[in-house]
Amino acid sequence: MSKVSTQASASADRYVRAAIVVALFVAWEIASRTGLVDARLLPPASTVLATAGELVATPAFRNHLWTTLAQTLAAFVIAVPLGAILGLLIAENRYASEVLKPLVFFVFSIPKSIFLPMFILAFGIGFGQKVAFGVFSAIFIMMMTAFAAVESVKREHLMVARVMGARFSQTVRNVYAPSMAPVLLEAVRLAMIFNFTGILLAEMYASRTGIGNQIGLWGQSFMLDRLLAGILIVSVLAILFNEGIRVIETRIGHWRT
Amino acid sequence: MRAPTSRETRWLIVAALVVLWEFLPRLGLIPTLFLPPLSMTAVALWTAGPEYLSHLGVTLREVGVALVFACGGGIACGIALGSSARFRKLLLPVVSSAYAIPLVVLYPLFTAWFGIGEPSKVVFAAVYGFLPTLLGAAAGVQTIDRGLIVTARSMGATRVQQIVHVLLPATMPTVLSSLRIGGALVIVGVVVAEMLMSTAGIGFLISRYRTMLDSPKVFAAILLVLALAVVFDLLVQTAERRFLKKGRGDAAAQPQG
Amino acid sequence: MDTLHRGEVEVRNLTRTFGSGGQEIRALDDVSFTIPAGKFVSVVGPSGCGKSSLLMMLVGLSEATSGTLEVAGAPVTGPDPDRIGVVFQEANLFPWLTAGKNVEFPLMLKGVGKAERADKANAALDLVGLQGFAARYPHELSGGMKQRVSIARGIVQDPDVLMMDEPFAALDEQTRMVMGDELLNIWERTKKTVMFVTHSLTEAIYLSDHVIVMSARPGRIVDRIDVDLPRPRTFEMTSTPEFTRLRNRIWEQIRVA
Amino acid sequence: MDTLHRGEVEVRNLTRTFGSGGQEIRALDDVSFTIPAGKFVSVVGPSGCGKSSLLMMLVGLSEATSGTLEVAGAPVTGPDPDRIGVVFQEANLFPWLTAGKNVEFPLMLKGVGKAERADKANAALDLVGLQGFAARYPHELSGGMKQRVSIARGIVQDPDVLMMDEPFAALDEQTRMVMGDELLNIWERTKKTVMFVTHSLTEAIYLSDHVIVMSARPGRIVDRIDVDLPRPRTFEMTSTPEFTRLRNRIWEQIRVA
Amino acid sequence: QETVRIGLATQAWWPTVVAEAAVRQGLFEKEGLTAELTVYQSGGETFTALAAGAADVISIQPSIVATGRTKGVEAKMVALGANANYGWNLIVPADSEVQEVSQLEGKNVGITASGSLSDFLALWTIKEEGVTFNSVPLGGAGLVPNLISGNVDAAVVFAPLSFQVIQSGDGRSILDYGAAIPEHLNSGWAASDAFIESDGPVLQKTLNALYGGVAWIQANEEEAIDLLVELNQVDRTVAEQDYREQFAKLSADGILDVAGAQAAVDLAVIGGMTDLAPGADIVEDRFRPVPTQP
Ligand SMILES: Nc1ncnc2c1ncn2[C@@H]1O[C@H](COP(=O)(O)OP(=O)(O)OP(=O)(O)O)[C@@H](O)[C@H]1O
Ligand SMILES: Nc1ncnc2c1ncn2[C@@H]1O[C@H](COP(=O)(O)OP(=O)(O)OP(=O)(O)O)[C@@H](O)[C@H]1O
Ligand SMILES: [Mg+2]
Ligand SMILES: [Mg+2]
Repeated sequence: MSKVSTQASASADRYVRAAIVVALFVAWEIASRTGLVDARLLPPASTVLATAGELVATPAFRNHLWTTLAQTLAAFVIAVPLGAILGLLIAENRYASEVLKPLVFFVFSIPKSIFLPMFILAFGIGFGQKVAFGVFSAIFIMMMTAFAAVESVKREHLMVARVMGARFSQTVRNVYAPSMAPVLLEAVRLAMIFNFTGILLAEMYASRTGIGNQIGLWGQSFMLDRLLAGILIVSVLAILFNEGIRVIETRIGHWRT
Repeated sequence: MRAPTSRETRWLIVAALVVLWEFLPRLGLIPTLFLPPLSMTAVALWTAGPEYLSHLGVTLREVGVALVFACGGGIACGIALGSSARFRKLLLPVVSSAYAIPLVVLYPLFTAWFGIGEPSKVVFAAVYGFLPTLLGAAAGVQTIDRGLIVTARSMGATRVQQIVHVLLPATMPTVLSSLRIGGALVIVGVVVAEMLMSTAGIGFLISRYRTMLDSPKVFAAILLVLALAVVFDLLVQTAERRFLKKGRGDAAAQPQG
Repeated sequence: MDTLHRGEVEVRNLTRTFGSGGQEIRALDDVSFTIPAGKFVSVVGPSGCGKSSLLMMLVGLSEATSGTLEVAGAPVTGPDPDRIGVVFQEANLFPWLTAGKNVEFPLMLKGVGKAERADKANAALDLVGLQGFAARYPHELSGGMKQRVSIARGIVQDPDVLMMDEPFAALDEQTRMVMGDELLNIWERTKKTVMFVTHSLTEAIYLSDHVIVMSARPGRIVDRIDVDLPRPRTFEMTSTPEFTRLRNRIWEQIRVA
Repeated sequence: MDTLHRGEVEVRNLTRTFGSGGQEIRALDDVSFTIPAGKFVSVVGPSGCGKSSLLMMLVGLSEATSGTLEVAGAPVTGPDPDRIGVVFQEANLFPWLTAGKNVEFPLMLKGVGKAERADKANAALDLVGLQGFAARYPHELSGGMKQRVSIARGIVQDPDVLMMDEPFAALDEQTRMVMGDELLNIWERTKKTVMFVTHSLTEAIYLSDHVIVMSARPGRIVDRIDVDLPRPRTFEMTSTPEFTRLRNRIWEQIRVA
Repeated sequence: QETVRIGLATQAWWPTVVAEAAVRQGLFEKEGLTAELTVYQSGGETFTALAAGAADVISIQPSIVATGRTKGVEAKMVALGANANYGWNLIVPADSEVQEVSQLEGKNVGITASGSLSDFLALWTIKEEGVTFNSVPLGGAGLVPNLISGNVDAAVVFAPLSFQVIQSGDGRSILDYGAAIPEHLNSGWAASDAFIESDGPVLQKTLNALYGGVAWIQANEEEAIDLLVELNQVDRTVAEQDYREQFAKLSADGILDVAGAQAAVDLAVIGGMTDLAPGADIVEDRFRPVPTQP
């Protein structure tokens, strides 16, 4: 495919995607307005959007949002590189991977919220505890995916780097990282989502501020318009982040035909 | 003295964890409310054995059904999407964005729509496990050698044949890792859904006994979740032995590695 | 289908450019030629002159920028393994399949029965001097052995037209000669049309009815030489004056090109 | 380091088997030879006789089953890019790097500055006839071009000993000759030791001081021929009786082997 | 200035409003304290935080404290908040055919979680009203949606959600637990034995401020309702009802006794709970709150 048509189709894709999203909202609106679904259980999209607008305009809500975002960001910055590097180190060492891979998997398959009390025990309640729990929620998916990503590194490329005297750190940066990029970027995406959800859960469980606290209240008070608006805002933020990753992805993935 | 084999080391670690689990609470370093000694947990599990077994049956059934959708469907869709540049660029952003919606928070609504019985748990867990599996498989497809697909095409392989005979085996390592991730998430999804609202299942026991501050019974249930993960891991390992060991020349590339 | 045309290859005013805008590369420029059915034609030309690009278009794996390509009287629209088989410049073996299964692959796609497949694959492996290697995986084979498996895979398809892209590049002179004779045997027995890309002028003359000589980028046809040596060809012919004359003529063309 | 030994290669009673148990393959059997420092030695032998295996051991990427390997008076224990550089049989370029960056790669590992790196890489690319291709990605290059980038990457490392595994296999005769002369130029200028695997007997004689002839599996050394032709070598020499005599002698050995 | 960490079981429950009112009126400051308010998902989480040392004083129902004591968490109720389940209602959809509790025979009734206060109320209903129905845990956020969608036939709903559902016409109360269940130590404030011993003065000051909050709420109806509207994000009419039926009835002096505690424990036993500490072990009546004046 020539470059012109790729660019053209890329922007066409954007329209198609936008159309899909708009169609979903329209379907939602219609379903709710016509009574196809109970409007009490799914308020119309327009109501939710309006509520979201009001929320964003509320300073108190914005404060909650910032708290959550700051925690999410901090956890992200810790969990992603740490998880990727640990995952790589474990997967690349046969001994370590035989010993640790199953253990990582077992921890990964237990619902993380069970551990929330322990985090309160260890960190109290606050920024640090939320960040720690965010890291805990995200790091395992990062490691698991790094295990998978290592499989996609071609042995020949490692061999070339080795014979040229690459140190381990150099090999990581120059061979592992670019080879693993597509899988790892998916992992980053998932890690962000897990991290975000983890922090929301931790905030719903116990918190002073943060949007999870608000979402908890709205849920328990049956305020669906606000609950859905809050979730919408959270989702939009996550999607923006996702798109950011996509930019990186296309920037570094252009060599893939 | 010879170095312990990986299996031995793994058991050593497990043994150490067991000892810690028993003695940290016994020595009063962790309140038993947060972590009851292993022996207490085991006794709780033993005395309530029949109750646990019947609930385990429910969870197993839910996990089983959700696995089919999440892993089977996730891998199939992931490979189909990943193998077409067009669909990948068009749909993956929508798909991964959809995952950014914190489903756990929406679960109460989810049940209002889908009912509160097993189907809603299965749907929730399937959705929870489906996307990471799909994304992982789709990313895995991108890392394979395009030459192999070109070769198969030149031999007249149909789209289905390309997927079955080239994409699937070529991405087998990533596919199996995705399977692991998807499986773990399905387990987590079912248990979390049961914890949130249900009348049966391991998750139900966890949240019930957690509310009643009966930690030994909570951890007994967690032990069962772990057991589920172990069994699932064994299944994946069997698949790995069957599909992976062949045809990979690690030995030649990294003899000392 | 007109049996007279069976195997005829006709290329008219073929141009192929890569990239777009200022970055455009013209790989092939106004290339026209015909290969009559049942003839053995070699293509020679400097590295990067567009031989592989031409082949990829002829087998329907990439599209012409302008011009037409016809095989057996019908335009090429996509891969058609019954009409055209191809041996790529790179071996492109499936690493998860044994040498035998790699050779069986195209037959499996066509639904040929197990026993017949194995027989044919073994016969083809014998032909390329790899008896006893059917159970080996590609990573256990040397460079030349891999290429020979790839040749066997091309032969086993038994198409009307066989396109081969430098199939003997990784072979030693002795093996190369043996394989050339084998190829001629097959060709004479089955009356296929063969298009053979090579860098060895001796080989081109020794094997072919006609030799197409291409110039450096952008690839153009600079000469088309009829080899009037009698068949069967013998090793001794390579030192006849006629052979030397042909060789020198091509050599001059390539040097200038 | 003893400058007299700098670049000397010594192999004694080398045996290499692959696999184990009943499936054992003996690739090399009791191979001994010496390459005096600063000499140009070619290795020829039938496909699958163990040439690449030998090379992999000499550059420290795989271990001998028995016997010793010494380079510059010290046993080979692992890759040592300052002493030994290697050009593999397959190009093994990093697909995410441009041709230029691929060539710069070994320099980058050594920490050479950006400008110097680019200069050296460009010079090396010029040498292999790829001026102006520095910005291209591997998938945009033809087979022969990829191999030339790989050669440039080997040359730019400037080690004491250069090992090359059929570096010119994918090149047309004209380019091959030009590159051979360039290689001789470099060799004469830098007084490197070169070990050169090739399938072209003419090339082996034309380039070398000595030619090592190997037999088919298990690989043994069947002859070691001194080429007493004066230097610099010229194209005309290839038709001298002496040249023909050497060529025939090797040819006979290989045929028998 | 000393910091006291106050754990609040859910945002919408009355203690959260009381504590927030005390903070806004500057009552903690007057006592020389800084109050750090943390909202938890439910009583269990709050109590766990107390056990973890992440909270000093918490709002809680005594049954949890009684259970906790037998699980090694040594804490006691230190002040009475309410002596009935104000605002708790058994609600059916407005268009339901169910008119009285007995008609729920064999049906599904939504509760928040197994073992929670709502579970206990459902069990109490079964016992006292002689019906048998299935309790279905739905989580706090799942009660009303599943009631509306018909997944359950009735639900045990807490205030102010109960008022909201009734006012909006989505539901109808068939049992008011606040009136139906005899008076007992229903809920209040608790602290760990260790905190009671080592930080008695701080605890006293904290209770002073909290009951200052109660006093302010009960004395300033309009402003209190404004605060309810703001904090719980509910309609004013809901807040008004909430005020009338809950906040106006809160204990103003916080004085508790063993009898009330024992009544609570006995009720919990009716609700099917076992392994409870006796009422005498879970109250500490040393602290008589002296409401701080704004
Ligand atoms: N996908 C591509 N994108 C851009 N340029 C390409 C692409 N494929 C090939 N080219 C360019 O087209 C030209 C012809 O390439 P091709 O592979 O056909 O050469 P070739 O004759 O087969 O050479 P060789 O003998 O070295 O294999 C080269 O200059 C190459 O750089
Ligand atoms: N990893 C391996 N496992 C098993 N057998 C191997 C392995 N690598 C090489 N061999 C075998 O060793 C023998 C020598 O292989 P090698 O690659 O050294 O041959 P070569 O002389 O380089 O051949 P060519 O000229 O075809 O490249 C072959 O028979 C091959 O099948
Ligand atoms: Mg080519
Ligand atoms: Mg080789």
